[in-house]
Amino acid sequence: MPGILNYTNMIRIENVSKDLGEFKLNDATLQIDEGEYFIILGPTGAGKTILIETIAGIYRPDSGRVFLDKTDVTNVLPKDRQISMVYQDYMLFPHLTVEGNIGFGLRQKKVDKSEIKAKTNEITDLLGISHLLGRYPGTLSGGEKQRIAIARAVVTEPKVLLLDEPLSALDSRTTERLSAELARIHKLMGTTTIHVTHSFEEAFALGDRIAVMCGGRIIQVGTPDEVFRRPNSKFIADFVGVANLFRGRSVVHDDISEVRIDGISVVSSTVASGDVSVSIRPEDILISKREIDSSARNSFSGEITEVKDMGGIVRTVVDVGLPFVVALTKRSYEDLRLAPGTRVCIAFKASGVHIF
Amino acid sequence: MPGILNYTNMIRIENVSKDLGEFKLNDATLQIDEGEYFIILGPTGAGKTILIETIAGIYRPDSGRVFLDKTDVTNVLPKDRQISMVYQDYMLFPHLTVEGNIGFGLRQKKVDKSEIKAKTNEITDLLGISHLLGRYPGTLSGGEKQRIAIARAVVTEPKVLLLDEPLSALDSRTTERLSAELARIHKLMGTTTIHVTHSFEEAFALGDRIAVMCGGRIIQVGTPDEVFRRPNSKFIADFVGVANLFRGRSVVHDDISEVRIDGISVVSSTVASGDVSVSIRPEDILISKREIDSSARNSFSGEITEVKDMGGIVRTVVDVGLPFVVALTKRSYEDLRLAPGTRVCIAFKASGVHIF
Amino acid sequence: MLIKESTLKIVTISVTLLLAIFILSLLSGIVTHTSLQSLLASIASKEIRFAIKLSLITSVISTLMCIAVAIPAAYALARYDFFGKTLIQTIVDLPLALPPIVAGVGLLLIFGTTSFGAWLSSSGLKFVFTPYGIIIAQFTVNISFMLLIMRSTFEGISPRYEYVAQTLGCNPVQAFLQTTLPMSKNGLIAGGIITWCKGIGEFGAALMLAGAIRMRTETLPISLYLNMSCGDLDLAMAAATIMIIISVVSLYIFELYARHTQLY
Amino acid sequence: MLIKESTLKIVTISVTLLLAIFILSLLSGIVTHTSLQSLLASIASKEIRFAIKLSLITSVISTLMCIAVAIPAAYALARYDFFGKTLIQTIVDLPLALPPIVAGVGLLLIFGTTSFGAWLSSSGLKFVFTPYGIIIAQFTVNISFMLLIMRSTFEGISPRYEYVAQTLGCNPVQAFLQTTLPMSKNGLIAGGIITWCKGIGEFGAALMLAGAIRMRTETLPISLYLNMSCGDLDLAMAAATIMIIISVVSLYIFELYARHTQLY
Repeated sequence: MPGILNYTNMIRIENVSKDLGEFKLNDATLQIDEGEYFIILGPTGAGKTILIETIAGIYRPDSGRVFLDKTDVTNVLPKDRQISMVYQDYMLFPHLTVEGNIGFGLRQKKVDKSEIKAKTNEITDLLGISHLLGRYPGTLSGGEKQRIAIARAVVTEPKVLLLDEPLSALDSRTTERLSAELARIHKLMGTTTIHVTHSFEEAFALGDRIAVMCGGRIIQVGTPDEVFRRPNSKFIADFVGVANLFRGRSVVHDDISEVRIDGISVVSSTVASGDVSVSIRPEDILISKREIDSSARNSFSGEITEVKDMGGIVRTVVDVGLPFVVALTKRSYEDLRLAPGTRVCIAFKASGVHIF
Repeated sequence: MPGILNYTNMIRIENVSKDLGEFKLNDATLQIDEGEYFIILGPTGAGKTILIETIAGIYRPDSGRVFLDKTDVTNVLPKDRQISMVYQDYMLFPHLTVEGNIGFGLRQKKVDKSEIKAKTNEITDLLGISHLLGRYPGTLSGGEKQRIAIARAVVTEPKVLLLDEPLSALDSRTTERLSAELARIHKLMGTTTIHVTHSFEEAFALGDRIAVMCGGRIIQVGTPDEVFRRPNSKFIADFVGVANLFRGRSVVHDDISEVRIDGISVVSSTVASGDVSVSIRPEDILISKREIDSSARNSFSGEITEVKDMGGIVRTVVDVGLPFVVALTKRSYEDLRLAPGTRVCIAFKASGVHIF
Repeated sequence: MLIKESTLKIVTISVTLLLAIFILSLLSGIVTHTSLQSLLASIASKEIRFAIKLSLITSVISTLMCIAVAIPAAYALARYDFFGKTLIQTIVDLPLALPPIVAGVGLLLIFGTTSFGAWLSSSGLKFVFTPYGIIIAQFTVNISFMLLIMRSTFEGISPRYEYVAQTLGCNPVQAFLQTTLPMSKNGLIAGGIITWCKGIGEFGAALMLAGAIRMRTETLPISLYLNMSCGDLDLAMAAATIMIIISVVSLYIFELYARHTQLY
Repeated sequence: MLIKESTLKIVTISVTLLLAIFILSLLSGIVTHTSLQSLLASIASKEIRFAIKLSLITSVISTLMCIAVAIPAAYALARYDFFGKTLIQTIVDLPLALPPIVAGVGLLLIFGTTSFGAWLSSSGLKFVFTPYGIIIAQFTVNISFMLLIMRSTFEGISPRYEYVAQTLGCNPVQAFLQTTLPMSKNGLIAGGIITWCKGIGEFGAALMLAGAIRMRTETLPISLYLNMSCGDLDLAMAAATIMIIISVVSLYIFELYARHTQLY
């Protein structure tokens, strides 16, 4: 983790605790750099929302301090913090039109009407929601509401953008689309972003760094690779699963995606191009001592580097340039006479490669 | 389908229609034999519940007739039909104890207190819920509530038992256990049973015959094999999917189940013994022209009998004694140079074999 | 500064406290207006004992009448669709908004001036200036409220409980009596207690129909009115104090049971 | 036979119909008691016009007072936890169960017998036997009802709307005024209309505090009472008819807006 003094911390919270009865935050310390896309990952009830609401200034901490851009804002009202918030259930004001919603923050700041109009048009063009300006929120789809909530939050050019489970109320196709959108907006605007989620796929795909929370505490902070490859506790290992998660660059031809990951190439039947994240379930990978010639389009050879007996199931790590986790039954493991150091082939079908 | 005159019809409905506004039943005709376990299968809103509620006498049909055991009961009150009902959400009377719930029907029939006690004990012993007799329903788990609802329904020894989505409000482990329980009770008591569900796995596992409903109409009636192997419409084919569903007898050794299905033997990592149903997703099966020697514990050879191009995906049927549906990408299909008549090997992992 | 959030909190809570103090001072002004001793002596007086007895009898009877009518009517409105339902629903809700004194005048006209009233009177049912009038006045003013509570209670109970009971051998009436009705216990108690309490306090409608006749139609509120008019403050405070106690206890019981119903 | 189900249906719907007929006959008895011509003449009379004007003025003012107090108090009860909240909640709910005539006597004691009342009176705020007394009587009787409706309305609106408004540049008061308050429009209208309607019909409390003084504290219900007492049926029926019309219209508007709130 970077030293505190050498980096520009946009957000720094020190030993913050807050008890709301049902939910609580326990001695949380965290630094988030300027421009970072920071993920807070944890199961329901971990205290993720109360953490970002405390950063926004909704609650005053019972103890501890909150710094924004080097200033102590612990006692500053939310309105003076320049932090915007997008909730999971959008919280669009139902009595205002889409235009009224997006312009809300600028009107509070007594911005000129013509300037409000201009800024609203700019952000709605960017998000492709210009045609909705005259509508009321009640009649819109989830994906549309989400974009409007994001537009309302970023049009005021906040220093920090807080996203509370922004994708979890949407169907999976919309999630994929909006996930890409969030990455695009972040790249374009460079706003420091804190994104709360319980999905480790979302965390892996979007996060520059990740903080994992459980029971009101922050239990690990690091890059996605650090958190997923080297979980520092059994809780995190169980929570994130031991999954095959990679990042790569995808090229599409003939309705098939080919993803280059650190020198090896994986084929997927999900069609998506550009920078993508990839996951393959350990159960979907076949292992063999001989070369596998089958309908499985992905086939690699490598060496077993790790073996872990989980009861009826054995988890092995096969290094084929990348470390793949492969799950097989104990009986198969014994029948094939595998051991650490054995050279093996692994294979998995293109339909088993999930791109997100 | 059997001729009406040669069989003992327990339930016969003729051209029954009922319009409740939101839901409706449209010209339904059906015969159900004595002792049969009959499944009504269909998506939400298909009119399944209104059909069985009409059989129970809750609604009087707008037109058509209902016969029970050769008697016209179209105008008979529910209380005089000897048909019991179990709803998805149990509908246990919250103001009565478990004992009070189970004895409810017998008390209405002015049965002796000592006889009610005896019958209640008998059925609760059978279902393993004797220890709950003094409790109130509010404090019980879903599985316990379901057993009590079943006990309450069968203790009156009805001619017909109606089950409205009895397994769908339960978690998957409880579902599996209760599904076996339903089969056991039916075997033991021989009560004609009509079971409503939207799960084709449930339908396949439990049904002697199946009626498929859609939009208030009955669109196919037949044995599970007839409905799943020879769907008479595109709707049914899409709805049931083209799945690998089989029945067989399972033996467990070393935490592995071996299921004999029509002469071939399939290995599963799900542990269950006795008569079972088995499903394997077409996407989980690997196909190859050479023998496959890998960690996949199930490996068979056979001939491609059918090929269907679904766009990016090709569905082939491989006959290895049983017809297996195998899905693969078009590219794999072409690379492997497959065609109807080609001899191939198929393989799938024990973890891909789902027993229910 | 965050202190501003406390401003909103302090202001709104202060308004609430001031309101509570205002209401408390109303009540304590009455309760402490005379000495405890003279209060107890007044309560023991023949007139107040008569008023207590008459109030209890009339309010219990009118509450039972409300329950007897509200249960079937609420069931019909909750479970069935029938022609003109919306109109009928609005009509039976009307006494919620109608001033009690208007209801009382309406009752007086029906029972005092029509041939139907004359026929009832000749067959022994005299409502004008009698305790029977008090009962019918309380019933008229309170029926809609009881109906509202029972309808919302029944609507919160799935009709499938009755369907199951029917398949288990009940006819529809038995099914209702053995499932929906006992499951409505909380709503019935909450509605009954508040109807009873409002019956005890009913003044305007009863005044019009039954009049204010000492020791004849003198319920607690009528007694309060009569004794305030003639300046016997001791007796007036005794009647008012008893009504305050009844209100506090009733409201407490109501909130206890209403919390478990679908009402609020 | 299934015909029995129809028995339950027929019986319960019949009870509902009989109740509706009973209520309708109450009202139509009043409305048709005099001829339309004499009704219109009475309504045009100086006395009834005074009563209408006084009723409208007092009820509008008392409704505005109820709204002004109910909004902050309901907000505090819906959003904040504070010491003694349950007790305070029960106290501010008390007027729901308290007989209006008792509330009126309590007000009379406060304003007529205490030094606080004497001080108010000497500074020009006389409540006893004045129109001011009518306003404060209506306020006291109706405040709990308005509070109940607003509390349930506020509880149905997520506080996160205000949180979002705060992050967008509002202080807490501005956030409330720009989100929760406009979103409560339906509850506010429903509560306001029924409070106004109950204010128009308020009799017991106003009678005790403001008295029944012709052409001075003569609201519509007081006018009905006075004219029934002295036998001027034409004027009485005019006052009653106007109140019936107000009730029907108010209830209709209330049901229109209350359907969109969390109340029932």
